[in-house]
Amino acid sequence: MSSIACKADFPLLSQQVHGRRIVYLDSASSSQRPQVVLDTMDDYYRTTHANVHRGIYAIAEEADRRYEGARMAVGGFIGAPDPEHEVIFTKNTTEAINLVSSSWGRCNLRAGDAVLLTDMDHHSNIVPWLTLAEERSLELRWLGIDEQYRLDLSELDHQLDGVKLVACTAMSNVLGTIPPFAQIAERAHSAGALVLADAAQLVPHLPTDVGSLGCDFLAFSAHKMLGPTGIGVLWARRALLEEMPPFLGGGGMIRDVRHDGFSANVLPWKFEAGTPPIAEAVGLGAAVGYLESTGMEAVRKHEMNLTSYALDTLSERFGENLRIFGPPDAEERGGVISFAYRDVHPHDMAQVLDQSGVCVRAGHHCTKPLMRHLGVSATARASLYLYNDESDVDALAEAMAKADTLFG
Amino acid sequence: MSSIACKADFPLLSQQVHGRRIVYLDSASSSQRPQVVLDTMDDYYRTTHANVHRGIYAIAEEADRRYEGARMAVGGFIGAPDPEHEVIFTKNTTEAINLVSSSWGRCNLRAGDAVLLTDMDHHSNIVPWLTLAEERSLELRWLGIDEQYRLDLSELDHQLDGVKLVACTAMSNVLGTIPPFAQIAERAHSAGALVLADAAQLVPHLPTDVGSLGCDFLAFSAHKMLGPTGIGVLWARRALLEEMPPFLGGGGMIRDVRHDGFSANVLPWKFEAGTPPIAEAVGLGAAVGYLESTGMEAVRKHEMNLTSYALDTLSERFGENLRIFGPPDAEERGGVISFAYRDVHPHDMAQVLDQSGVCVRAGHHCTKPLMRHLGVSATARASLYLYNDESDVDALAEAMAKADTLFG
Amino acid sequence: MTGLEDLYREIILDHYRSPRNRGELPVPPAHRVEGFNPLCGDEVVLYVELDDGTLSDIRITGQGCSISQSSASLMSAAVKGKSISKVRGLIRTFKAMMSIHETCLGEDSEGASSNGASSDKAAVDLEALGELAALQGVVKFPVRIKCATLSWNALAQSLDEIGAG
Amino acid sequence: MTGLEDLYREIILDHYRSPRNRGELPVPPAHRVEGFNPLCGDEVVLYVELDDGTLSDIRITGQGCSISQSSASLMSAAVKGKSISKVRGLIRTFKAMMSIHETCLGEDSEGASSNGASSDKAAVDLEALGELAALQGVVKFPVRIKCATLSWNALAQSLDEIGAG
Ligand SMILES: Cc1ncc(COP(=O)(O)O)c(C=O)c1O
Ligand SMILES: Cc1ncc(COP(=O)(O)O)c(C=O)c1O
Repeated sequence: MSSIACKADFPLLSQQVHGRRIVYLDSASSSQRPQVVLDTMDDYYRTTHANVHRGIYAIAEEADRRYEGARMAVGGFIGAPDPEHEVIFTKNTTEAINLVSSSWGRCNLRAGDAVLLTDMDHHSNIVPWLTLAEERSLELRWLGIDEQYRLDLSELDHQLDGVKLVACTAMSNVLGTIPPFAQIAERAHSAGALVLADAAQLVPHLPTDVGSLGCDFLAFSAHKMLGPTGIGVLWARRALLEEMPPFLGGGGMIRDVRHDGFSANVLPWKFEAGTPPIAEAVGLGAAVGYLESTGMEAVRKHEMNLTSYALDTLSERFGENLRIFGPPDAEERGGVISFAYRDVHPHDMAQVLDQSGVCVRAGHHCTKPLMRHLGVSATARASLYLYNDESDVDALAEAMAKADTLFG
Repeated sequence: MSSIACKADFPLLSQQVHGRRIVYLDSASSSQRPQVVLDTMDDYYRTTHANVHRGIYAIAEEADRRYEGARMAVGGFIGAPDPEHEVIFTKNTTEAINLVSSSWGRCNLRAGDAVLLTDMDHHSNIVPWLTLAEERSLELRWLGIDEQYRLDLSELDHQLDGVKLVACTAMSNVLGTIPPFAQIAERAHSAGALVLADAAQLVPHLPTDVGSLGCDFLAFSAHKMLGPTGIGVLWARRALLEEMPPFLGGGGMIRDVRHDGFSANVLPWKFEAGTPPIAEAVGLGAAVGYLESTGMEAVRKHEMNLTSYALDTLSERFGENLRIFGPPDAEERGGVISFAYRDVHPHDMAQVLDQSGVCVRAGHHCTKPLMRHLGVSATARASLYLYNDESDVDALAEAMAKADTLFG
Repeated sequence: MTGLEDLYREIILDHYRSPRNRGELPVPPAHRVEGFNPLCGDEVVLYVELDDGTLSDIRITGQGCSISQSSASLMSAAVKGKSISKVRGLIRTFKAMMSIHETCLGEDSEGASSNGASSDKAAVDLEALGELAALQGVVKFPVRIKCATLSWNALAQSLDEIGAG
Repeated sequence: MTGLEDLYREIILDHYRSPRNRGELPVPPAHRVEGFNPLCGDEVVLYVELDDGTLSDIRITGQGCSISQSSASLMSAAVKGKSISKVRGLIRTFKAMMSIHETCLGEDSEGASSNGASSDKAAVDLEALGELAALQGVVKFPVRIKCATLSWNALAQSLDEIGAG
């Protein structure tokens, strides 16, 4: 089991840090890009760039073709039944969720309605609902977490009573937990609620099919799946999007504008105000191509194996000194490994690891409610992707051991 | 007077279209990028990429440094007194204006308050105000246009009565008109109104200083000023930003999140929810560097000269057959030349020009109220930038003449 | 300029300069429908009158490029006085001729895909189209296809709204 | 591991493990202020009591990394019992020692720039800082500077709020 993607495809991974090979273990925060993604964007800017949707000259038509082509590719990647209308390009996952809370939420949620969130969600899937709850006097409910770091679904049907929307992570960016999303969605639908999947961590790492997930909205970001910064995606069922009012107003999203009002454009452009992230969409298309040619089943399998290896290696080596926050079984989780080591604060741990060229994130990972649940203010988090292999995990273990020297 | 920027710096400009050298005259829609911008972004992805604001390892610190460095560079470019807090990265001009309408507007505008717009504004500076006006029962007023295609300010003081905000383009993307912004801002302030400058066309083409403009908010996009797609800028006076509630909610913009509410981060991050367009900010920084090393005074002078040359050349050659929509004096306008030629529809004109490799935009240019004022449904628009020269204008004239053959 | 002559055929320019069936009809009995291309601002307004299974009258107003306006004019001449089923057939045939690239340009392709237009393509009967075949050159200019189909989509919508055939 | 020993000096780890002046004070008479680093979640809560121009007592709670917590502890030991003007001077000196890079990291630099800290830099009097000089190594790790200054900014804010000297 070595990395399934050639590390040499990723220019950054051949960097040196403090005189050592970089060991990049922070892909849950943002991934690196393969050469082909950089080349594709570069090529776009060199040969094709023009604004989309309005041009009658050759490169503008080609820009349109590449931009809309990326939409189709992204739609195909997540099994969207109608990608042409249902895939909306946003600036990131966060904006995609804000689009839903602002457009769908303001239209469909009334005082007293409930929204069900979870204690393991990312701030990006919490704050928009806190804001709307305050504005519209909604009730927010929270799914808890059991001792195995899984969502506690024991009271789900009860908690669903009166709920209009379940907004839930499809994979935790701290615990790695992959909730049984399809089951949650089914029960939510039976209770008359719609379901939003925060798939920022799912889409990059597991084969994703909106149909089998059973969600009504799905949000994710390119920068976590080998694509560029500056672009994210909202997928939603077409019938919902058709009914939703526009989110941002401006060029491209209108059909007509008069002194006394405007009418909105058709899907998907109704939700894409202003010049969109064109080169970024093209880059995301290339990232999707790279992932598809590797095969998402293979990505998942590799990460599951590597996660098992990491959990075993670390537990064996550090025993009681190490606490891992997340399900023990790799089948139930992604390759996100949050941990506490002795009394070394996570920031100090990250600093120590950095000296060995090992990049991990330390902090609350934008999940303060989860931190409170875990009773910590921060964790150190190593996260794996298709370009990582055992040598990276070994390097992590080696580097962690050095904390002992410093912190006695 | 040749182009002041070496065309060879811009890879796209050496493309061939239909077997001819490309003549790119659509920079008002989106500009091309110099090699140094592409190289800088590429280098960023190859050597530095990591998520910002939270990392304790070397490349994450460097990513932070480059991202925040871009903020300072952009702030310097527009004369921001406090760039560190006042420059907000958005996804484009459109989002920047929506941020203002949504955050400042919802907080500060009450039923019956008036907002003053203009008949030459872009949909991106109209639709957000139409939406808010509808939501909050605001009154919208409109500055008209005189026969010289200038803003009609004869009734300004009267029209300002009861106005809380003037939202006005700093340079028209259709007429090229550069309104006397400082004067408008002064009179607006005397009347107790704040002033928003849609500077999407100003910042790329003229030396810009928020102090001398006298605006309170300023919005622009990187892709029109040699930078990448996927990023725009909102500048606003710090005191205003401090008082404004957050716009989008999510990671990065919070100080704390609890089950029952959240508190917002400090400036500028309060307004930057989710992973920002990091590589794009770095690219924008490089674009600003390129423009600064050319010198914005030189850019303006070059474009003024070239605009005069174009107006003269086209009028001489096509006489009565040509109607140009915009001020005749290059001092009062930028290098955006909208025109109608005989009874050839603008789309047909653009199609004809394309065959000669000449790229112009045809359509309503996201200014339907202006089109109504002009009594047309569309114009053809050639727009100039620092990389254009007389040969481009000559190629335009040559290609236009070919319409005669086809349309008899 | 190879290709452009293909787009701007004599007959197209003729219909652009002298549009047939220009004007309005009283509503009702006529049915009014608007076609609109938000990207470029082209618009057509159709007034359609049916009489006993026949499209008895049609008038058109609007504005736009030579392709959208001549296509509307050519269409009006082709459908006037025809039976609804013939009109439906003509719409199908015309859209089949135009269907290349249409979807990837993001035009609402409902029509094209649900009535199986693309599979019809091989079978496009140019003769049945008569003068309309002059618009064939448009398919080489994918961006202009939406111009050519604007009035046709509006007509299909009109028939749907009336509930005809 | 060159450099890291500079950051994690003995005395820092000692203050991290055994923080001085840990706890709370009744409010009032004490003044309570929170310092918070939203990026990493570190927090300190200060309880400050003034008595006749002297910082008579200080207690600290909170959580965070070795740098933020030891800096708070070292600070508490350094300022307790000192006159307000001495405390103000110490804050200035400490922030001057830390001022390198602080602004470009986006920390609110109000304090640093308005009291002219950067120009003071050459003149940082390490001796006056005593044990606090152990935190000097932090400047080599720009990201950690905000950890070190967290409690100091909170203390400055506290004095401002009380309106002391
Ligand atoms: C004057 C003006 N305002 C606003 C915009 C919108 O900019 P963007 O599409 O980058 O949001 C444009 C460009 O299209 C413009 O020319
Ligand atoms: C589960 C989850 N949701 C949402 C986000 C937010 O993504 P972005 O910052 O790209 O908007 C992230 C990543 O930080 C995440 O891990």
